[in-house]
Amino acid sequence: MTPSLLYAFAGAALCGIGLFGFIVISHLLRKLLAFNLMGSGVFLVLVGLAQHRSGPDPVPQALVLTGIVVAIAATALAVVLIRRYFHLSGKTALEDPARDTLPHQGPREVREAPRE
Amino acid sequence: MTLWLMAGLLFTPLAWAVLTLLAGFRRGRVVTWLGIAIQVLVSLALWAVVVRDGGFQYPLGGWQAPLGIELRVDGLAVTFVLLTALVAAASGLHAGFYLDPDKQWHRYFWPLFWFLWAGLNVVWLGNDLFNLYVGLELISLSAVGLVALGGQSEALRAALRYLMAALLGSLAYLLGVALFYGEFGSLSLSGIASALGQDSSGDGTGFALVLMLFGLALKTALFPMHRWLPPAHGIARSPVSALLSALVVKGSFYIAARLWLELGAPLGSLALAQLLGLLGGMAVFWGGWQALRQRKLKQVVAYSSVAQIGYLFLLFPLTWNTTEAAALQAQQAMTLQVISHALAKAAMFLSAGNLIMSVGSNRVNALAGVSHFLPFSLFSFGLAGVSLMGLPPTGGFAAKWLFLQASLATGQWWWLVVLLGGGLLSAAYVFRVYRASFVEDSNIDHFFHPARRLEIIPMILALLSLGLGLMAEPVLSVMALTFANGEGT
Amino acid sequence: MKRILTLLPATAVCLAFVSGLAYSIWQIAITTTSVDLPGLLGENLDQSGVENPVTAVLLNFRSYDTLLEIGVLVIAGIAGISVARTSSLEDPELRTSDTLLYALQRWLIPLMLLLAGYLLWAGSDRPGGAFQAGAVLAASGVLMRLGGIPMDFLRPGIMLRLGLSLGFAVFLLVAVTSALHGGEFLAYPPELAKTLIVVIETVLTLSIAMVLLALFVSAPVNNAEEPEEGGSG
Amino acid sequence: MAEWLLDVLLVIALLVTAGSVLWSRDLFRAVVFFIAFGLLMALAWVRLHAPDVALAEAAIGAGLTGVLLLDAARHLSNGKSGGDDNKEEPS
Repeated sequence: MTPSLLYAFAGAALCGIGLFGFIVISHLLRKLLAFNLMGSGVFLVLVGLAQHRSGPDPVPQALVLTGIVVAIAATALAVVLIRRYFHLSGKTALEDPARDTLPHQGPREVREAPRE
Repeated sequence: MTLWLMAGLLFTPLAWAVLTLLAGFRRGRVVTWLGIAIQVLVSLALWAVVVRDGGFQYPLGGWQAPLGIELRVDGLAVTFVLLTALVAAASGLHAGFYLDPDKQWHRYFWPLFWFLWAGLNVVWLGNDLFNLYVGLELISLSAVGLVALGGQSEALRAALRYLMAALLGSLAYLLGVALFYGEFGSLSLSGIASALGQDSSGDGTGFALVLMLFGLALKTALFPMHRWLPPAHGIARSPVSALLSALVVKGSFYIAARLWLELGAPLGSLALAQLLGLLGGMAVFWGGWQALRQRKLKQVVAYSSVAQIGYLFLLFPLTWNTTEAAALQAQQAMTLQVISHALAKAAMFLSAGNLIMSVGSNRVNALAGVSHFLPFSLFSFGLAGVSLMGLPPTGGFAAKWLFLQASLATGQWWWLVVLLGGGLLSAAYVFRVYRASFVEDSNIDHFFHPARRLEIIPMILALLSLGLGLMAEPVLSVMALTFANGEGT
Repeated sequence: MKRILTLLPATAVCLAFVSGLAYSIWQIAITTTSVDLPGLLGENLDQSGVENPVTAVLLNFRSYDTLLEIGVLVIAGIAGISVARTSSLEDPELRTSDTLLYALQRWLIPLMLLLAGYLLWAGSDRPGGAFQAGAVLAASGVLMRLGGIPMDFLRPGIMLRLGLSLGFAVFLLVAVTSALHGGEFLAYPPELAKTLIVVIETVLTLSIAMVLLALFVSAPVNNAEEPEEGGSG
Repeated sequence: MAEWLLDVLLVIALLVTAGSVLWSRDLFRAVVFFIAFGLLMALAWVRLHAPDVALAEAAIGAGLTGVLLLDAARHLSNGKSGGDDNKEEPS
C-alpha cells in the first residue's frame, strides 16, 4: 500500500459517489456537478494507479491535464445549454418527453410546428 | 506519397473547420465543397494505397508507439474512412441547399460538420486508447452542438439528454483506460494485445473491458440505453440526423468492436458475449416495434436506427471462442451491416427531410398524397428501406446472410429469430410510411417542391446501399487486409 | 415510497460498481507492468526541446492529443455561441457598482495577468504551461466582465471567431508544415522544437482564455431578442 | 507516519466534500462545496507529485468551473422565466 494507491481507491469511491448522483438526481446542474466529481475520481485512479509502482509518471499527468480541459469544455457547453433550456422552458430537469407514439386517441394532437 | 495522404487526411477537416468558422454560411458552403473534394480524393487514394500495399502504422510526430501515438491504417480503417467520406460528402452537399442560409446560426453548421468529420477519422485510425477517448469527445461534442443548433427548447432538451449520455459513456471508457494503463503501462491497443498474448496476466482488466464496452454501448445507444437517441436524431435537421445515424453511432461501436476483437479472447467471457448479443437482439425487436408506433416520420427512422444498431452487437457472441471461419464471417457481416446501414440510413434521413420540407409537417399521416408530387424522394426512401429489411440483392441482405451463416456455423441458432423477426418488423414500418403516402384523401395540393439536387443525393446513397450486395466481395476483401508486414490474410 | 424504489437499485448498482472497481484496482496494483514508459520518456526528454516532462508529453510526444483537445475546446466554444442569443453583452445586471468587486479588480487583475505570464513562461522547464496560464487569463477576463468592463472583442463577430480559432490554427499550421518538410504530421525539427513549442504555447494560452471567456459570456440569456424561434416553422 | 495521516485526512475530506456537493439542499451551497472540492483536489495532486495538474485543477477545476457554475446557479434559482422549480428534484 502506497499513498498513490490510497488516492486510487479514493478515486474509485469518488466515481461511485458521482455515479450515484448522476443516476439519482434529475436537476441538470447537479447532474453536472456529479459528472465533474466522477471525472475527478477517474483522474485520481489514472494517476494513482500508474504511480503506485513507478513513482511520478508524467504521462498520466499529461493525460489528466488533457482530461481536465475536455471536462471543462463539456461542462461549460452544458452550462450554456442548461441556462438556455431553462430560459425557454423554465425547467431544470429533463422530464420524460411527451410520448410521440401512436395514441389510442388523439384529442391531445397538439398542433405541431413542423421543424423542417 | 503516403505521408502526404495521411497529412492531408488529418489536416483537411481540421483546417476546414477553422476556415468555415471564419466564413459565413454561403461562403462556408463554397469552401466546404472544395474541402469535400479534397477529402474524398485523399480518402480514395489512401484506400487505393492500402489495397495495393497493405496497411501500415503511422507514428505521429515521429514518436513510436508506447511513447507517442501511432495510427493504424489497415483495411477496415480505410474502408470506414472512405465510407465516412461518401456519407459526409452527401450530407454536406445536401445541407448546403437544405439549410436556410438566412438563419444566422446556420453558419456554425460548417465548422461543427468539419470537426465531426475530423473526429470520425481519428476514431477509425486510432490505435491509442487515450487518443480514441479524445476522438470520441470530439465527435460527441460536435454532434451535440449540431443537434442544439438553433437553440429551440425541444432541440436543447434532446441535446442535453444526448450530452449527458455521451459524457457518462466517455467517463466509463476513460476509467477503463485508466485501469489498462495501470496494468500494462501502455496506451497502445496493439501493445496491450501483444502483452496479453505473452503472459495473460490480465487480472483486473476484465472489469476494465466491461466498463469500456458499457460506455461505448451507451454511446452507441444499445437497447436499454437507447433512450437518448430518438429525440436527438429526430429533432436535428435532416442532414445532421443523417450524419448522426449513419456515422456517429458507428464510431463508438467501432471502438467497441476493435477492443473486443483484440482483447475479447483473453479478457471477455461467454456471459458477456451472450449478454451483448441478447441486448442487440432485444434492440432489434424493441426498435422495430417502436418505429411502427411513432407518429413523426423522423422518429420512425430514428427508432429504426436503434433496431439496426442491434444487429451489429451480434458480432460479440459470434466471435467469442468460435472457429476462425465463423468469426471472420461475423466480422464481415458486421462490416457490411455498418456500411449498408450507413448508406441506407443517410438516404432515408435525407429523403425524409425532403418529404417533410415538401408537406410542411413531420407527421407520418401528413404524407397523404405526397406520392403524386414527390415520387423521387419517396422512391429513395423505399429503396433504402429495402436494404434495411434485408431483401436481396441489397447490402443489408448480404450482411444478414453472413450473420445467419455465422450463427449456424457456431450453433447459436437462436440469433435466427432476431434476423428474421427484425426483417419483418422493418418491412412493416417501411410499408406503413408508404401506405400513408399513397392515401388519396387529402385536399391539400400545395406541396412545396424541393430542388432537384436535394432529391438526387439521397437517391445516389440508396442506390449504393442497394448495389453493395453485388459488390460485397471486393469490399470484404479489402476489409480483411491487415498490415503489410504482419501475418495478413 | 416511490423514491425509495428508485434509490435502491441505484445504490445497488453503485455499490457493485465501486466494489468491482476497487477489486480490480487491487488486482492491478499487485502485478507488474511490462512497459517502463517513464524510463522511456526520460531517455527521450532531451530531444523534446523542453525540460518539463509533462509539457514534453503534451506538446511533443502526444501533441496530437493536445491538438484535438484544443479542437474539443473550440467546438464547445462554437456550440456555445451558436445557441447564445446575447447580442448585447453588457448584461445590465452585471454592471455592478460593488465597491468590493471594484477594489478586487484594481488589485487582482494586474496580478492575475502577471501570474498568467509567469505560468506561460515557466511551462517549459517548471510546472506551468498553456492551460494553466490560459485559465488564469480567462479568470481575469471573467473578473473584468463581472465588473462590467465592456469587452468588444467578445461580441459574436469576426474578432471572436478569429480569437477562438487562432491557437488551433497556428498549432495546425506547425503540424502540417513539418509534414511538408517530409517528416510526419506534427514532427518538429529537433533544433526548432523549443521555439515552436513556445510559440504554440503562447497562442494556445490566448485561445484557451478566449474560448473559456466566450463560453462564460454566452451563458447568460436575456429576453432581448427572442422573435426568431417559434416562427421558424 | 505524519505523511500517512495527512493523506488519509485529505482523502476523507475529499469524500465528505463530494458527498456534501450532492446532498446539500441549496444549489448555491452545493456549488460552493464543489469549489472547495476542487481546492482539495489541487492539494491531492500536490501530494501525488503532480504540480502541473495541481495548478490546472486550482485554476480550471476550482476557479473557472466554480465561477461558471455559481453564475448559473444564481440564474437558475432566481428563476426569472416562470421557473417554479429551484427546489429539489422530483424523480
